[in-house]
Amino acid sequence: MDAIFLQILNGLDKGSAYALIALGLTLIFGTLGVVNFAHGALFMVGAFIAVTFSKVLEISKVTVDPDKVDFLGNPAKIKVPYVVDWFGSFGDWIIDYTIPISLLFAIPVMILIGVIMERGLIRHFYHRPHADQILVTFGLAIVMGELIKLWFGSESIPVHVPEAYKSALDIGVWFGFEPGSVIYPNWRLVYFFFSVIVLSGVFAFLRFTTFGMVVRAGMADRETVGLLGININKRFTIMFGIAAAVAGTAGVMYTGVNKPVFHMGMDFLVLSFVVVVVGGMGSLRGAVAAGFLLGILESFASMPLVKDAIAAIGLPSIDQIIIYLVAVVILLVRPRGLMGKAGVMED
Amino acid sequence: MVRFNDKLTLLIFTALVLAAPLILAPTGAAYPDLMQRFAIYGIFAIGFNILFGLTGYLSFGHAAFLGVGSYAAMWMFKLLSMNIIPALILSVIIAGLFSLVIGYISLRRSGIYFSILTLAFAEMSYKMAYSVLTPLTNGETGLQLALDDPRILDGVQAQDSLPSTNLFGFEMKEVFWNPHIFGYDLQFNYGYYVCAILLILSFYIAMRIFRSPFGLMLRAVKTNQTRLNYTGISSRPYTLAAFVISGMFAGLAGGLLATMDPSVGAERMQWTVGGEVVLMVVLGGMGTLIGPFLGAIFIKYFENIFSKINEGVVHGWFAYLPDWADNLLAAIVSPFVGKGWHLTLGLLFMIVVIFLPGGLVDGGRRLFRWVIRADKKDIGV
Amino acid sequence: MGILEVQNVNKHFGGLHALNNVNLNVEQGSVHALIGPNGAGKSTFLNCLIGKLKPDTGSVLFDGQPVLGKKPHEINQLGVSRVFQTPEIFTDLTVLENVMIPCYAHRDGPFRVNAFGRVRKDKGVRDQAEHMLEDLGMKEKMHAHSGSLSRGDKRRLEMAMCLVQEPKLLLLDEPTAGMARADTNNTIDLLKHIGETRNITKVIIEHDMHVVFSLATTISVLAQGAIIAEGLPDDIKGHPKVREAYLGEAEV
Amino acid sequence: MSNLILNRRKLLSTGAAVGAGLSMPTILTAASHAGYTNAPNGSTVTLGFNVPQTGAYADEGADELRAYQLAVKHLNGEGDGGMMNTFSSNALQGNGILGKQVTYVTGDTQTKSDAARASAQSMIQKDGAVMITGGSSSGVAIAVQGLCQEAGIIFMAGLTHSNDTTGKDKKANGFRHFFNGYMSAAALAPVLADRYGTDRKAYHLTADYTWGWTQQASIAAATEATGWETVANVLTPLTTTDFSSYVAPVLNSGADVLVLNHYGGNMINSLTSAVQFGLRDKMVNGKQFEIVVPLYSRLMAKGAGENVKGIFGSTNWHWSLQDEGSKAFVQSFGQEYGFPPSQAAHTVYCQTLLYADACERAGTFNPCGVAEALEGFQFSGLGNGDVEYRADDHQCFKDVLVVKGKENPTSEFDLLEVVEVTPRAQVEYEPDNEFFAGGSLGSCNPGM
Repeated sequence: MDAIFLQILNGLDKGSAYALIALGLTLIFGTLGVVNFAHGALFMVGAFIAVTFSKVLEISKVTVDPDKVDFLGNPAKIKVPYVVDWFGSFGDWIIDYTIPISLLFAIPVMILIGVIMERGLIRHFYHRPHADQILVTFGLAIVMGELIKLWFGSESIPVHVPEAYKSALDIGVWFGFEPGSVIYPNWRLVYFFFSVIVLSGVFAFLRFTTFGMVVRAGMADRETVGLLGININKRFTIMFGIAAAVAGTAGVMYTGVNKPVFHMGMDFLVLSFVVVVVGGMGSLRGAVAAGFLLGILESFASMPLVKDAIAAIGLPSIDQIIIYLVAVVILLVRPRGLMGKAGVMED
Repeated sequence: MVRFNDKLTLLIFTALVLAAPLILAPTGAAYPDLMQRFAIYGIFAIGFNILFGLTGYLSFGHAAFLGVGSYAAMWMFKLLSMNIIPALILSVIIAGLFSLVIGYISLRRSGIYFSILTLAFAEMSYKMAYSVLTPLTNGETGLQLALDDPRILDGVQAQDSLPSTNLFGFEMKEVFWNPHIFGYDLQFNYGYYVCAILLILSFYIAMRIFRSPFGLMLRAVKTNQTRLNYTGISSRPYTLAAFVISGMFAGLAGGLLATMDPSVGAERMQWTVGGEVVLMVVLGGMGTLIGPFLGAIFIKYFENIFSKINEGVVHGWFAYLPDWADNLLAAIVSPFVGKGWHLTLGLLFMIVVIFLPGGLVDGGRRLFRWVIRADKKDIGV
Repeated sequence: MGILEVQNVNKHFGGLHALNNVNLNVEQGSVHALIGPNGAGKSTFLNCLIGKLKPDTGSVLFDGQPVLGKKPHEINQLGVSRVFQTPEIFTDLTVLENVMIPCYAHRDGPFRVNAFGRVRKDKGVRDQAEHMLEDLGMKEKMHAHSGSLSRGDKRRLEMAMCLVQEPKLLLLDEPTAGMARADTNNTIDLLKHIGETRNITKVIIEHDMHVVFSLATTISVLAQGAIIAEGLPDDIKGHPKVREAYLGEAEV
Repeated sequence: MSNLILNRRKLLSTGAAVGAGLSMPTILTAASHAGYTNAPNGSTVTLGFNVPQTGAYADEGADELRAYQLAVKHLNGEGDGGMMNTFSSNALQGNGILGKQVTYVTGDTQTKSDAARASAQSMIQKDGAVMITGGSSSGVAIAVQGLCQEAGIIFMAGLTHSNDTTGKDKKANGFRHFFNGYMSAAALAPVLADRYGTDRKAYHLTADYTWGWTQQASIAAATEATGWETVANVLTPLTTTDFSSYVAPVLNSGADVLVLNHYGGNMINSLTSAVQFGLRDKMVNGKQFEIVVPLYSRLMAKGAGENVKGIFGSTNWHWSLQDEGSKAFVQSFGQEYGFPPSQAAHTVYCQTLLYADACERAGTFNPCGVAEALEGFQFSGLGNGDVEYRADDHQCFKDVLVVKGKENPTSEFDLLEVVEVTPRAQVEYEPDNEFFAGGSLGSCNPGM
């Protein structure tokens, strides 16, 4: 039981990333009718905002310590980050909380990037075929990934989580398991709750604000809303910014789960697309549900127990293809995904 | 505008392809390996265009057929004979069957659902080939020839070096003529001409399909499937036929890759390779006859020549300038060449999609028209 | 016994009873108009006829054969062609190619890989298509890109595409919807011209009473999913139930 | 990168510019009389450096390229000579190879065997390279090695750790300086038994492809010989980025050691997950839970950050070694680029020198002559103690370093500390060892 509980936690955690990216993809698709293959890149850019911030904090005052030598035998340079030099222990605190503080920067920066992307590129593709949209955003994703690689290199870059969240929590005892049997990393729990908050926030925003109502109406019937004299385009631009911010902040928080690397956007993009398609193009709830569902299935498939069972009946291990396999089955059984609407994206 | 008729087009195409070792010499691309890649990926792209260009169905999964074709050919080399004929036949058949299965399932959906399904199949094939199918594919290392392969038909002569692929004794890699013309060392080898002849044949087949009632139906699928169905045409078998034909072209290309270089890596099945052929077709001009081949040349040239321009070479270009100018220019240029070739490719691709939806062919046409117009102005017409 | 027999067709969408026991008998050679106010179920009915929707109960016989459950292209191959509200044509192709496709469908059936034929040199099919275009007065536009045609010409082209198949039954779904009066009159003339030269049974769904009364030989009135009246045009004009349900408000 | 730009004059003088120009005529090779592929007949000789420049291993490739450029400089008699001064063989004079100035071409393997072979093929056919070297994965190494065998070119493998490279896929024209999975296991197992005891239960997470399998089998065999028990071996897909669902079951499996048979991004992510799950703070079976990463590199350690502290593994070489060769290399590399070299850089530098030296001693570039000179060649002074290129399988045998993530790094490069230098005798094996059986070298192929 504890093993299954653990894998459900893992699944929810993986699902968080899928759901957050898929949500943005669906929002963009639903509002603007654009298939954005560069959305994974936005997630990656978010992660690198955290990297940049941590690098900025590391800018150091260099003093030479004559007693020590470096690897070439020259006098060693001692580096003290300026923030620590200036603010003392408060500086240490800032460095410790790099990731959460990066969020504050990431939100406006990502909205800006999103708006620039929409105004500068995406808007010119509203009336082009979906294939063109896929192709141009695919090109953009390559360019963004390569630019990040040019600047930051191809290796993963560690960004540390706050000291207080480094350890793992014996979460099992809350649910009546033996102490020590279900231990889960603190930061992954933070990440999960973060995603729940963001997801609820977006849903609440769409449901309870006038802005959200107009956007939802626009998703259902763009022309009619346009006829009502509402400047739907402006709202959709903002929507794109919000979707970018959701992906970006997800990326920032993800740096504490896995080390950011330039190709993480592409890694997530394909899976997120599968998630969106399984959920049903244009369905926000479908995207979120499919995200968590696939995350959990993926986790179960990687359990040694399951792997052994599959091997026992003579099949190859399926944990690496489970998501695709499920996607194929669901699409064949439910043509429009779990919650998709008819006629969307079928031309 | 000058209108080429088909015979003339085919004739010019044939002439250019056969003379490629001479024509390409000044570009640095006239060595057998790259020229064969041009021809092979040309076949791949031309076939893919029959699906994507005509019906508009965007498949990200054709890498799987390329890979299957290669594996099939390799197994023929290992088990039967180093003669390329049985290998190529088997690779086309296997790829055809494989694409029939995947196409049958994927084509139950359309639009992006179709794209994602094909992508899913390609990724599954790649991942399986990389790991669990290792006995069949030799996984990470890739399938290669070995000294102890049975090779039922011609295994007897196996010595202590690996045999070469051949066409009834003509070795693919053999350079049969090596003249020096205009200071260039030209290499004519059998392998290229085998690929070239199959390329011309593929081009001819594609041309016939484009002009045929079948091709007309495929174009009709792209513009209005509803109308087509209400006109008494069942669109799915048509798209499936196009899918399988393009899959067979991919299988042929895969088989040829194995004849040129008897080794297959699982990466050949990755969806990014399938994405590459999409780039080729779009860059060249989707739905045009010659575009996909141009796109294939363009991308393979980038991958093999552009990627080798390292910083030393860049500095070599600007060496005549003063130091500061050299450094400045090199700093500007370097990120885009050599290891930055992906970046340049991505940018170019975006530019083409944004400004030249018809690809290079469209660009060429516009340029041509512009020149004609300028000409007319000059003579006051 | 008519060419099209619809018996006891019912269709529900959730709680909505969209078609309520609809019976319809279209006589060979007639022009049968189906009218009714918005939301009466006309489109649903039409979609049931051509295989896009499947009714919950009932049967539809065309030429004595059941068509329910058949796919659109199968129904078309039986001899049913359809003209859409907004013209559905192959906008990327030329006018001539547009007309050749139904010729091929008629000749080769729903699927045939004819990859080595040459469309340009296919004399039989080409002549057939050219004649059709000539008949409808579009021959001079035959090499034009069909996407660039005017709306009226698109309608004409679509009509040509349907007629070239020599259908037994032509379904017209609001063929003059959104047209100016002049275009509407042109379409009426076109349909009259077709009626004079060919003996094709037609079912017209239409809002515009001017069109209906110019063309129809029989009229059925659909309201709230049920046929409330059926008869000759003159009978329908005077029918009190119809006036109440529909005509009074709709006649322009 | 900026370093490269500043050093442009030096770069130019080392002749980097040959080859990949846009309108560069193909090298005139009228070499058929020489009897081997791409015999250099001018005043220069061209080497092909085939490294990953795009994709996940691009940084490692970049470091390899730096080392190659340095090696070319030293061969041509520029710079301080680096390890040429400490190399036991004195055949190299600093005047190029056999009097010919060394030039080079570079290519991008993309860490894909297809792309790597295409790139190598173009170096052979277009640029007239007489030797190919480089790479950052075993799949690529084996694929390119096969190509070089067929083309009649010497292949000096870069970073490749799979047993197969000099095992079942060995080739007469291919040579590996880097160590392998078996040697890692042989070096690590005694140290692990010493530090962690002999009654440990090990849980393996293994990358699901050839390299992962061979390394896992080697480690399991070696640790079981010291008394350990292998409780599970779970294969993880290559493209996994989040290893949480593989790490979580370790918690209650009864294992007290986790062995991560991963490399590169896989290793960084799996180690991160393992540390996040608090494995290292756990007590199992009355013992402290431990994690082992059999193949380490500094670049990976940097990516994994503080998670590597105290974790054991093995490497081929480390810059903190204090022998003369290593010191000379670190000095030379550090002066040039401002940071110490990685083990990949060291291995490819050695390979370049070894090749050049073999040519000098053989008096020819003919692959068969070079191979003969390399086979059974014993040398020292290249940072690995006394080394032998074994004739039977073209594997280099040398001391293996057991390292541990440093607890208190003094600089951003000071991430690993050498725990033990396992002597060569302890990691040596018979050529027909079960992990290396099958396949044969064949005979050297000069091409033509």
